[in-house]
Amino acid sequence: MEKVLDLARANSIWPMTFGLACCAIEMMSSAMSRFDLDRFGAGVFRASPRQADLMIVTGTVTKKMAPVLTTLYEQMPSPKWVIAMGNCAISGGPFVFEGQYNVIEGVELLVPVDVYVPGCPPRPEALLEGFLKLEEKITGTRRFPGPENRW
Amino acid sequence: MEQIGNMIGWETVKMVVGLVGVLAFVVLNALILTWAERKVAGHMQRRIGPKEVGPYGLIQPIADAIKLLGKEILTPRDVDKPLYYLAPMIIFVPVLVSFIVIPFSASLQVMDINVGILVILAFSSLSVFSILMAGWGSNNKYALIGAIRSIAQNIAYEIPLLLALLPVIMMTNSFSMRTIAEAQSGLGWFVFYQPVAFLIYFIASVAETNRTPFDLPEAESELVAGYHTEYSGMRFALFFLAEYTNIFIISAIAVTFFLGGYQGPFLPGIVWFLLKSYLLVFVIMWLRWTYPRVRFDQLLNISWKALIPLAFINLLVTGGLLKL
Amino acid sequence: MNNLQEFAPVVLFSVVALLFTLAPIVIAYILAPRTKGARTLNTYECGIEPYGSAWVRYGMHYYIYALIFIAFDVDVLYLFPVALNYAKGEKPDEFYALLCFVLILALAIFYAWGKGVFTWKRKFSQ
Amino acid sequence: MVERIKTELGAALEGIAIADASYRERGYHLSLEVAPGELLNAARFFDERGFYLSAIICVDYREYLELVYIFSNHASLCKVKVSLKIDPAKPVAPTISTIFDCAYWHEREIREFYGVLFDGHPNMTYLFLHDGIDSYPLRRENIPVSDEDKRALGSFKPGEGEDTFFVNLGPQHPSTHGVLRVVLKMDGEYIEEAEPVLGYLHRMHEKMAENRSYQQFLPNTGRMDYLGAMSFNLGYVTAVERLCGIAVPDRANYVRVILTELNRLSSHLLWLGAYLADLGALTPFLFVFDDREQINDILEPVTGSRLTYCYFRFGGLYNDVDDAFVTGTKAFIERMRSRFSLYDKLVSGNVIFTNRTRGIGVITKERARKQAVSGPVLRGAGIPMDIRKSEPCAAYGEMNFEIPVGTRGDALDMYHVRIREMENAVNIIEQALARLPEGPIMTEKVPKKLKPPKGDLYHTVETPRGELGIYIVSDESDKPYRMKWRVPSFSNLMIFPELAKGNMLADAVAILGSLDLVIPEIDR
Repeated sequence: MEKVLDLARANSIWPMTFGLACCAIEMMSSAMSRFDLDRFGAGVFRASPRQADLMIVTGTVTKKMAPVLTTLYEQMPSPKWVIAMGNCAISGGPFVFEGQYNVIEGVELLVPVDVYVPGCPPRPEALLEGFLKLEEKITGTRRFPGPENRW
Repeated sequence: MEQIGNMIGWETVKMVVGLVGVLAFVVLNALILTWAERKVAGHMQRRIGPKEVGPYGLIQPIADAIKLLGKEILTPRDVDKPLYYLAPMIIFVPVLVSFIVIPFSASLQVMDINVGILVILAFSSLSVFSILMAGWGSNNKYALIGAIRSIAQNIAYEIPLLLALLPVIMMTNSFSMRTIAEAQSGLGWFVFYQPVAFLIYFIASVAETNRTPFDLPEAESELVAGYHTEYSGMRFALFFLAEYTNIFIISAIAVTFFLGGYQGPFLPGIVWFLLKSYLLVFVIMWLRWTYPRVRFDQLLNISWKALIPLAFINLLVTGGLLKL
Repeated sequence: MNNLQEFAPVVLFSVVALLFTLAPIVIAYILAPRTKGARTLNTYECGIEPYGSAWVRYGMHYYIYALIFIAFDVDVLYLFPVALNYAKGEKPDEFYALLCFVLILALAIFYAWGKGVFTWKRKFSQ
Repeated sequence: MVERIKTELGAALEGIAIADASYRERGYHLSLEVAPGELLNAARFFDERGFYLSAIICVDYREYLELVYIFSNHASLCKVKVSLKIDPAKPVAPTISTIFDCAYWHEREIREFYGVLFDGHPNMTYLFLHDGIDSYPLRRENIPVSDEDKRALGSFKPGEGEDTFFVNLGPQHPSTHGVLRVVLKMDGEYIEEAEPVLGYLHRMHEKMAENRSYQQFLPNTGRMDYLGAMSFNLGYVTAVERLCGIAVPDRANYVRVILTELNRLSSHLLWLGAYLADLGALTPFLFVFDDREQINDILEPVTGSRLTYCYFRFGGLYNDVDDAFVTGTKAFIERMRSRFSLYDKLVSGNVIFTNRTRGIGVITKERARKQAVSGPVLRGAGIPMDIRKSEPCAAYGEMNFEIPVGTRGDALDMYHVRIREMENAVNIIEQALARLPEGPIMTEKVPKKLKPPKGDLYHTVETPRGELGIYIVSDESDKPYRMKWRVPSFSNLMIFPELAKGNMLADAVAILGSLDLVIPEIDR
């Protein structure tokens, strides 16, 4: 039963419409004509966290944004996942320097992160790979086995 | 005595079979339509849409459904619990009841109630009620605005909807869906006699189902998700299910009233009926992916300034032509 | 008797509809995992704590529409029995009756129109 | 013009020395220093002569704080720097928000970053920073925020009232395009008041500038306005070149124009799609992304990135364009021309669209000046002002294009202005391609460590959203002493509250869209 559920979950990941910064544009790109997230059933962007499965943290999280982000995460119904997209979400990226006063150095300090997608900003292909990794994490099997498994 | 008992028995069997059939159809229809909507949207937007989950992405809606089944249902703290719980249940009643009188073919109908269309119209008001309950019960501001918009919208479009159906009733002298369908044998479809009424009905019914360009109650760019903002998991899915079934129902009514119902050459009645209905459903999807949303005052005024006067004129012309 | 029997499916379908909606919710309660955060059950408002409840006086600028609607809806319902028996009479009397009725109804719209009910003024305070 | 202003100014403000400045090196024509008591007189003087307040900049020189007011003119090129010295121990200055409305926002910003109290300012609450901040971030010394200030500043709180209906639009909201938050006070569908709350993406660019060398700051420019990265890149590079007196070879200048215009095109395209998505039509969004991908296909091999370009270097370019770029761009121009007619059919003629936007969010010329809006919003309001024409950098001076203006100043006009600008961009690219000279792309003598001569510079360029002003103070070290970014979206947003007032919620979304905001740029 759990297996069937997981399979369904992996094939129907609805992300939340939640753009923070530059990476949000690439997130949109990946849902658009050329990359088309909807192929994997993940193209249903829901604006309300109540109906979303996945939060893609697309950009720098500031200290002012942090409580908002955790609230949104908590308001999502479980099971829920988080993708940290871009260097800013992973570690604060280029905005970490001595004397910085406004950036959270990595979103994992706020919410549990399932998949990290590095890049500044990551290409849409990278985000797609992130989705496949998330599916692999949920079901235990990879959708398109990589070249190393194919040969 | 025995005869009556037999009759009730037979009727009951028919009813139960119909019920099971309708339930199966409702679920199947919603699955097909969600898949179709994503596919249609995809192809209109130069992409493919669901593809990887099953052949042509056909298993996609099933995956979505199972996922929603396994999703936590949250009840926010500040909601009005009775209203909040009841809303997604009540929205389902008109959906199911409407199917009783829809004639899928000459013989395939749960029961031909002689006031068939009135049953549908009467029950369809319940869905407004449910949306108001959802919006008010959620204690969420977006939901409230969405719900109130929805009421004003339904109010505005119910009258042209009724007025557009009246000429057909005048021509057939019947409320029975099957009689109306039968009256259009050959190519005597009412759409040829009543093109204006058909257009008014179609516009009004698109508005009644809250579809673009009249999707103000759930306008994403203004109200996040409108009246179902606070609903999660299966409760949200019920709203979704009702919405897609409603699209089919209004198309079915349009087919029965204006497009000759199940009548057509060569193919069996049910095939014609579904073919015509889904064609209309496709047109509604097409509208959604093409047009921007109207503003609230424009929405109300389209109805009050254009559709209602037009419907009145159409009614009078029909009345005059029938009598004079 | 027979008339009421006709509506048995309506009652049955209504009850089944209510029960049918219960089933998936119950299944979901059994299947779904549960989590609770401090703010999970707070009202959603773009991630911000909402200012006050949504249950306050809400300025509905379209209550006039509602008033017209009530008048209209009832009147349009009168037309349904008329329509049902319309073609049965031989004489054109019905048409004249209909004409009068509809014209009076239409008058209400034009009156409201003239009164400016259908124009939405922007409210500029400057 | 400059001479006339100088004599009139001398007559109006007696006893104040007005210095001529070299426009080529400083970016302004006149500079004068006033005492706090005379600031209002000076501001009134510029207001009467139709100037607008381009920016207010605060610089901390340790011994004193200097407030710099840049006044500029839409009609003819004349920029005046007015400076005011205040005591860092007790920083108080008079507000000029009573004369120039846009000063209201600039002064709030300075208050929270420098702690300068503006006398007579109606609202001095935090705009950008979070409540937990305990010092003034841009001060050179660590000045703790006093408890009194903390209470006074605190973040936005709406007024009390039982029956008021407040709605948060954002920070997570589909139509605010990012993390902008607007608190709306509603009366049914109508908006009574709108209050933007910023800073959800404040990434300390100005603070970083003080910690990094000129070269190290280059990548930041692309991350400020991620849609018009090339323009910001161009602005910064040309500003530093102007400060150091570096000449750029011709070919580099032409390539700069081509790439900036391609980027402008893609930025406007995204605006078009997002705007229509705001209005409820989702499909055009995907159509414009299709075009954007074509642009990315051209830019990616040359610049190496898809979004946050960092391609221009001090003295030239990162690498040269090749033949594939030229043919690709030519093919793209052909394709784009056919797309315009498609958008025209799909959008411009759509009844619902025109009815949603006509007469909505009308900006008059006077309000546009007072609020210092710029770019397409300003041109939509009917003022033909384009910095590419008035202060051309790179090879813009040799390009031939007209400036589209609106007649009504509403959202529909801004749509038409942007569409015309896209067509202009295509024309400019074509002209630049036709004249693209051969030659080097980089000047020979650019030192590894740039150390510009002492002085300041206010440099402006036209980005897709409007006037970008970069104010750099150099102290002869390899790091800028102070770098202030006057960003277009910040000024354009500030007209939103007055536009939204009295309109419906759906109109507010249409107005917000017509301003074309990019949030990281506002918050910096």
